[in-house]
Amino acid sequence: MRHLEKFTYRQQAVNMEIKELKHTIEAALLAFDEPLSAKDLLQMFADQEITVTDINQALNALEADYAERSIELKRLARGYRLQTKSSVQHWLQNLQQQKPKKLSRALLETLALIAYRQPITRGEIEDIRGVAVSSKIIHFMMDQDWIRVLGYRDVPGKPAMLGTTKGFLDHFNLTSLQDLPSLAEIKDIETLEQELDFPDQAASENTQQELKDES
Amino acid sequence: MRHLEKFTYRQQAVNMEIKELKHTIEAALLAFDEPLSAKDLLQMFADQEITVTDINQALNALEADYAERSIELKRLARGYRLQTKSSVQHWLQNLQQQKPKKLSRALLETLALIAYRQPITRGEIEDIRGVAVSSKIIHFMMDQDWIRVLGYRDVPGKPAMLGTTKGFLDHFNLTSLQDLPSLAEIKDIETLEQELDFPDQAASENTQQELKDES
Amino acid sequence: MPFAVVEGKPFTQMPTDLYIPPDALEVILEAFEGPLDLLLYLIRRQNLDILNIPIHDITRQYVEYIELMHQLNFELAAEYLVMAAMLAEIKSRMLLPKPASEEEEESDPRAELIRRLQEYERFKQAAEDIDELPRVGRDVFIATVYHDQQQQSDVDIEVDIKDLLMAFKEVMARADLKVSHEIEREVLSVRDRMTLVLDQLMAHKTISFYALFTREEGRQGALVAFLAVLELLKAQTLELVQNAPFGEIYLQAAGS
Repeated sequence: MRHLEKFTYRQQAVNMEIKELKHTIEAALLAFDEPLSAKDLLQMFADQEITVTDINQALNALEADYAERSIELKRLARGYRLQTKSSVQHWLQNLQQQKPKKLSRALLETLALIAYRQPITRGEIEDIRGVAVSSKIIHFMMDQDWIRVLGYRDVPGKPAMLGTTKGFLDHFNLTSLQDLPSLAEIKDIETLEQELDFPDQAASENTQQELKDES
Repeated sequence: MRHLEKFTYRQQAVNMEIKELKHTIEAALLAFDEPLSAKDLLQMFADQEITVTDINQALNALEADYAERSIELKRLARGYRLQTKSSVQHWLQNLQQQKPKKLSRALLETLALIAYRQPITRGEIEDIRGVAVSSKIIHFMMDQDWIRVLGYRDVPGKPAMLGTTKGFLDHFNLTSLQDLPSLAEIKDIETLEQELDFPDQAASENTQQELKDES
Repeated sequence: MPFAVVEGKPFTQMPTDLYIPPDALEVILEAFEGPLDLLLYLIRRQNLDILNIPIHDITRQYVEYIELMHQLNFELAAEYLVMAAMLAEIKSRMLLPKPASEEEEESDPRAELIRRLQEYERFKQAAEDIDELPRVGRDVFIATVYHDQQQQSDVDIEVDIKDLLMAFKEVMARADLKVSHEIEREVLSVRDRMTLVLDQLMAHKTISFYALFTREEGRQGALVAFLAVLELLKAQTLELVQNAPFGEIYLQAAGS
């Protein structure tokens, strides 16, 4: 990054070389999940004398770079996006199958609260958990068809009330919500856990493994 | 992708060229959020005659490719990850919708204690910091998957023993806990006590003088 | 190095004038992570050797600070007062004459304080070091490309009911609600019913109150349905409307 370091962002009238521009644009496309428009890219270099022509030139160069690689530059209505080529789909699928997605603790707790306390608003979940609930988690669970909006509470902000779906019951092999164990029953699992009493990390992981195997 | 298309995954005994391997590994690393281990990568090519040596060779080649670009291959606790170089952070932050939250000193000190002193209980953290640790901080760090409960100490109240996770290492760009900056030396109190000795009479008189001045 | 910035003005010294605006004090208090931090600041500010603290001066400064806080009715964490007491005790022990010919030499009364200050200081430093580490989202970003999920065969999600239960157990334990929050089957069935009622409302906008009750469910079912409606009313999620006295009662979504 010799060229990049040569100037500070305060300096005007310094043109980045197309190569630097290309690498920086590539990094931006890789860093953000959403497609970036030419306008976004221009804004990134607001303090440089970079024109749309420069951006396009850099994008074309990038596209050429990717010709023999396994990712490609896609021009979408919303902007530019890098994506995997379909030719590697087979390999990625192999990997997908052996790496089942693990749900985060935040997601599990949120889902558990929705299951047991529905209808419940996001604010209520946050109150109980003591931390903000990310929209990403809510969207993921909606995409999985585990939760849905049951209605809106008539208080300022009209927060949505969330509840579980039939898809949730199916996923967890439940006939109805009443099949969910009561808190008292859950506490039994807790006692069981305490009896095992894990002295160190390795043992702790072991126990979790056992719990999984058991089910 | 000529070479890749030449064979199907059913064919055995076909070796991918290192270049193809490199591009496929790159696509895999970019397609998944989580770091991929050498084992993951090997399994991805389970139906090919690919060895760990090949994988390493491909990874080294990738690393070399990135030398002048704005991304880098990082080896972390859980495996390999591609990330942007910090040298382009200046440009990327122009596009960052939400500025990253600054971590509070209370959180950082608590995290430091957990990282360096694990397994550690909340009470022990409070003893060293001299103030109560807020639950919010603990919950936030659990939510971020930076810390976890390693087990419970077998004393009254069964306090949870906290430790860091692999997620912590990933987030802070560390390969292992040994990469943490080293702790400052603590001066030996035993020797210190000998050196100090009791304040001699003169000093003591001094103090009494000061006391008089004060009143 | 300023230890606080108040209204744009950096403070490099503890204010010495009598009147300090209360919000300035708040800034000062917030600048410290507890009594050890404050003490460390007082020591470092004067370039004093941590191993040889002039306990008299430090105690005086510390107590002055605490009193100032107190005068302004600033709610001070108890830890600050505990430290003040500890300092006073060390000071008084140091004033006592050295025991003449005791068999065992008493250790420096400051030793424990020095040990704690040193211990705290190294983690304070470690915290700053951790803050310097390149962090995802702040200094570096994970490089990802779009990967078509549609083409993937069914994504396996590793979660079973036990994970969910443990998560619920933990979150409830954490909520620290003193009130017993046993989830009884009955309660859950009310919640189940609440969901059902909301479902019907989504589909039909208004539903007859009486339509909620069916003969097959019996008394138990009626009670559950009734409790569900009460809960929903309480949560301000639905309204009861009646078009004429003694007329039929309808349920509708709140605010509709």
